Amino acid sequence: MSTIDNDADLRKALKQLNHEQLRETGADFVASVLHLSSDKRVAHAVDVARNSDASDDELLAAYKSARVATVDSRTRCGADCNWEEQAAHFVARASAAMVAPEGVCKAADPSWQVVMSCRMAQNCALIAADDDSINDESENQYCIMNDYLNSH
Amino acid sequence: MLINHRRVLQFSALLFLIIIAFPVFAENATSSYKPVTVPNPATDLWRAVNPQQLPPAEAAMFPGGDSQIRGVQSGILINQQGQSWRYFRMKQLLPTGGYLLAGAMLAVLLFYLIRGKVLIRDGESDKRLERYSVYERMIHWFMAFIFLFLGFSGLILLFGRSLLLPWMGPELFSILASAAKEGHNLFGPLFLLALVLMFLQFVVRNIYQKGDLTWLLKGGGIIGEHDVPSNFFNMGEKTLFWLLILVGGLIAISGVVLLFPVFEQGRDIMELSHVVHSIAAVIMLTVIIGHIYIGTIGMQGATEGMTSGYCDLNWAKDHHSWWAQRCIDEGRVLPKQQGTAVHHDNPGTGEAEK
Amino acid sequence: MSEQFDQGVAELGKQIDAKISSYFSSCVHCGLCAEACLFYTETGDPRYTPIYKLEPMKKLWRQQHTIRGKLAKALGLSKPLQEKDFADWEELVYDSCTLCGRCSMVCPVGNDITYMISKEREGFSRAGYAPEGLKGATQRALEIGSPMGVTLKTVMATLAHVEKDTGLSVPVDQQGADYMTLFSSMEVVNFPEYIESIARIFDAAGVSWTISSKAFEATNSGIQIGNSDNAAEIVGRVVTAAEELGVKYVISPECGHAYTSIRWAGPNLIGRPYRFKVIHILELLEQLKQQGRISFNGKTDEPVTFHDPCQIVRRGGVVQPQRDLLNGVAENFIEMTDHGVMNWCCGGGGGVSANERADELRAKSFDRKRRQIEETGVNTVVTACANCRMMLEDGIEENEMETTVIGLTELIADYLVTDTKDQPEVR
Amino acid sequence: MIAQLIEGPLWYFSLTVFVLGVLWRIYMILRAGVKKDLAVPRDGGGVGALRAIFSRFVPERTIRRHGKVQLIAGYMFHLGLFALLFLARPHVDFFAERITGFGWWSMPYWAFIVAAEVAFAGLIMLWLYRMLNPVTRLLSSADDYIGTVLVFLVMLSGCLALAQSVEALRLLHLLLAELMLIYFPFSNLMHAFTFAFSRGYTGATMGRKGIRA
Repeated sequence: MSTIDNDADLRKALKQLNHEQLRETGADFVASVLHLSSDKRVAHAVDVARNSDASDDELLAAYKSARVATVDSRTRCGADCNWEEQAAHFVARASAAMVAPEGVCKAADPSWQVVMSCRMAQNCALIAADDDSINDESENQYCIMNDYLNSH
Repeated sequence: MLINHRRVLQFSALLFLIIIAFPVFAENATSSYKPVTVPNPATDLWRAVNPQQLPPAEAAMFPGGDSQIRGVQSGILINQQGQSWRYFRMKQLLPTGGYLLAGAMLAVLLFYLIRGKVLIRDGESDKRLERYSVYERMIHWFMAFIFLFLGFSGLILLFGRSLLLPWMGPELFSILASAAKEGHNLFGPLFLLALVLMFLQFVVRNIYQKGDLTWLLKGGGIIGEHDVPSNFFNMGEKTLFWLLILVGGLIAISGVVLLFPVFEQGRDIMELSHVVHSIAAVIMLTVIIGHIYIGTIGMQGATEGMTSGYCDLNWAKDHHSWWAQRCIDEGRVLPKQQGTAVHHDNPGTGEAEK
Repeated sequence: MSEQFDQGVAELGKQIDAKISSYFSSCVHCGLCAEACLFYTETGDPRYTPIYKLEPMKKLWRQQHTIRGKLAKALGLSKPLQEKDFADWEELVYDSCTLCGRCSMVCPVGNDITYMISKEREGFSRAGYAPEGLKGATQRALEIGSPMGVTLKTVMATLAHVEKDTGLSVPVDQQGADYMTLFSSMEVVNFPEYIESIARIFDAAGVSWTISSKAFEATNSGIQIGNSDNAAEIVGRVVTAAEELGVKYVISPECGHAYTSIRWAGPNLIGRPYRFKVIHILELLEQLKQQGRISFNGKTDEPVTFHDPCQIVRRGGVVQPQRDLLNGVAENFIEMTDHGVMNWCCGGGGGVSANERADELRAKSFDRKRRQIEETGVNTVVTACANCRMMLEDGIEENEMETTVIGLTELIADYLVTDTKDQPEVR
Repeated sequence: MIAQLIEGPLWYFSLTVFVLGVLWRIYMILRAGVKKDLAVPRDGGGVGALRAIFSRFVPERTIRRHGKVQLIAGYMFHLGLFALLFLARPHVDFFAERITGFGWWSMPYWAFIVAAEVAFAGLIMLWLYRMLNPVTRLLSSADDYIGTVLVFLVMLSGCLALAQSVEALRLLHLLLAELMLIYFPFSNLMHAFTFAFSRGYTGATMGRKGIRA
């Protein structure tokens, strides 16, 4: 199997996975930026997503509380933006899309939303730290995906 | 002078008619009466212009006169029945009605002195209930406005000559009477409109229910010390409603008959209508005096419902306890402060969202 | 009485033009505007009647523009405006009005009440009676260039992220491009997918576009707080940048009030017409679609409804493009009962969302939108304003509704036909 | 003496106050001026103004549903009032004699009565609504009530003088009408003229933006 090193391949690879597998990879993606969020609801969502025995109800509950965490954490219009909090917001958003039972998350492509939100979270963290380095979360995600595919 | 002048005029007109009509009547008279009797020509004349005086069979022979004016009974020159109507109005209606209305006011005053104001048993609370919507209150006050206007203008027309004329003098009173007559006629149809609007808005809540009779038997809690449970409207209010609809309806219909002489109604119907109109009006006025009393000085917290639209919770418990309980059960108790209920889609008119 | 307050009153007086004078002359206090205002319909509090929010201005108008008022003032029968008048009315003028313009549509005598309130804010803000949130936003917009404190560096970081994800280059300071694109800070902060969508759509359509490093911010807090000097300063930056780059068009982003600010208020604020045209992103997308420069691969079969941002539709005049576009990507588009120019506001426009003090009232007034959405029986709401979107999501969360909100431009980008074959096929 | 005063000097005085006052108020509006709109319009402002002047006679859906009472009562009152004011026989005669020099078609008597009934019902309901609805009660000032009461009294005295048999009532009607003319330019009865300006201004602004309002 060829290794993934660009978004096109990543998308293609994600498309091959079923919903449960997507949840597992999503959990890995979120976990890699989880340190940017201190919200327990987000961490809980990752735990639920990782638990292969989780029932649909549990998933739904985790999704809902992750969504509340998403709304709670974002910057209101016209408010001075705190980029650390904004990073946490994107982690929460990724976690919601990740843990959502099939068909619940209305984003055009929930798995891609997880990918993008994690990158945005990293981006916000870099802005917050006034760090000029390039956001390499996508490379990180290729590795995570490669690891996942290799281990399954 | 003036009176004499008018009599002269009337007499000449009569004479003129007699001369014109005489040959016709004379022929008829000769054929139907015994020749031996020499009738006083004035008798036949009197009969001819006043045929109602005759027994029916003979009246047929005097079918009434003819007139240039085409209209119902325009051929009748003298209306005998008018005399009895006049008697009723001057000798029966005026004194009886007058004493009845004065008596009602006196009774209310006495009642107030004896019973005093009916207070809210536990005093005012800090909670309130929505009792009437803006639209409902508007109909009520529309009716009140029209009723009072018609009531006062009607009373001026009825009692003015006895009570106001001596006091105001003829010049002023003639202006007032003319104005009252035009105003009474003008606002009359609006009473019918108000009646219809009121009926449509309130009829459902005024259908008699179980418990209403008990309320009546216990004197509505006004006479005794203890209030009797009732629904949104109690027996007294329901009865007032139906009196207004039925007696008020009679007033309105008879008023329309009097106001629009275009339905081929004759004098007899007009007279009857006036009798009905005046009797019903006096009854309704008497009832409304009581209504105004109990709605204002007679009872604490009664006016609020019709002004602000909200009533005190304790007032509702005292006087409409079943309704109050239902409101409590349905969570419709509100704090006493600015602002109406949330989710109220149309606070403007209080109409429910369909 | 402070000097600042006097300046505020003087400013308020200056705002009274022929329009406002005729509006006050015509008002017969019928109160029908209340029925159009969601702050009144959802609370039942008569103080939220739109025209009542103008009492201080009306008082001043009467004293300055009517015979009776002048007479009364000369005889000492009417008191001049007090600080208390402003203090008491601040909440009504800022918290309970989103400048949504619905009242202006229903007034029987045709009063543009919203226009009056926005003018009243000029006096209030000058006198210092404005909510802290808006004051801060305006301050940041003037000093940093964005009400949310988004710096050029931040934008560049976000753009780098977008470039990386899309594999497309985002042109910056491209001299002589056709279109100069603006963003709202909200899009940079909360919805970078909007920027990404723009990049992809423009690439697919072959639009010559650029972003200016000197003016990327489209929003205008000066308009919301009601300070025309600040508003002019903020608009001026965009005008200078666009004219320096020599672009033909400036694209206003989805954000509602950004559009009215730059399209309709802007030239009047700077006192001259632009040397470029302003086009709303939805208008442009519709043009591109009509010209066949973009096309869609399929439609979503999910039933959707559309929330009209007031400033785009009722105050901006962009009504049809969003409907044509949405019908292009949605099989089953269901309109809300009151839609288009008579839509109900999300509750957060006109600076209300930036005003924390108004949160409780805003949450309460969202009930109107909740009922509207529920009536359609649809679980997906599409909109075209970052602020509306946030407000909708907040309200949906608070009311525990099963509804998702999507930005229209993103939805279009999702269904965009591109030459590269690596586009995702969407559900 | 009083009669002559009402018929003569007071009539001319009140008419002068009315005409000059109304012109002054309109001048005050126009004097305040409107800045030229520099934004590139989508549509013509003139068309928008014209449309709004007429389109606002038709209420918007929200008002049709939630402002029914005021809507119906408002139309009843205004239509009735205009019929009475311009089409009642005595008024047409009065206009012909005192102002225009020519008369025009007047309503038959029955139509006059209908118009009066309709106008009274509408006015009383609007008046009651003003007092009973929390919103209008909050908004209303003494001016609103004075205007309403004056119009009511003018209409009432007019109808009481209907038979035209009592000169005193006709004079009372004229006196009240004169008082109303004097009061008019100082009050928001002015809306009878300025509504066209308001609608026009708003319609023009909206029209330029391409919004039908």
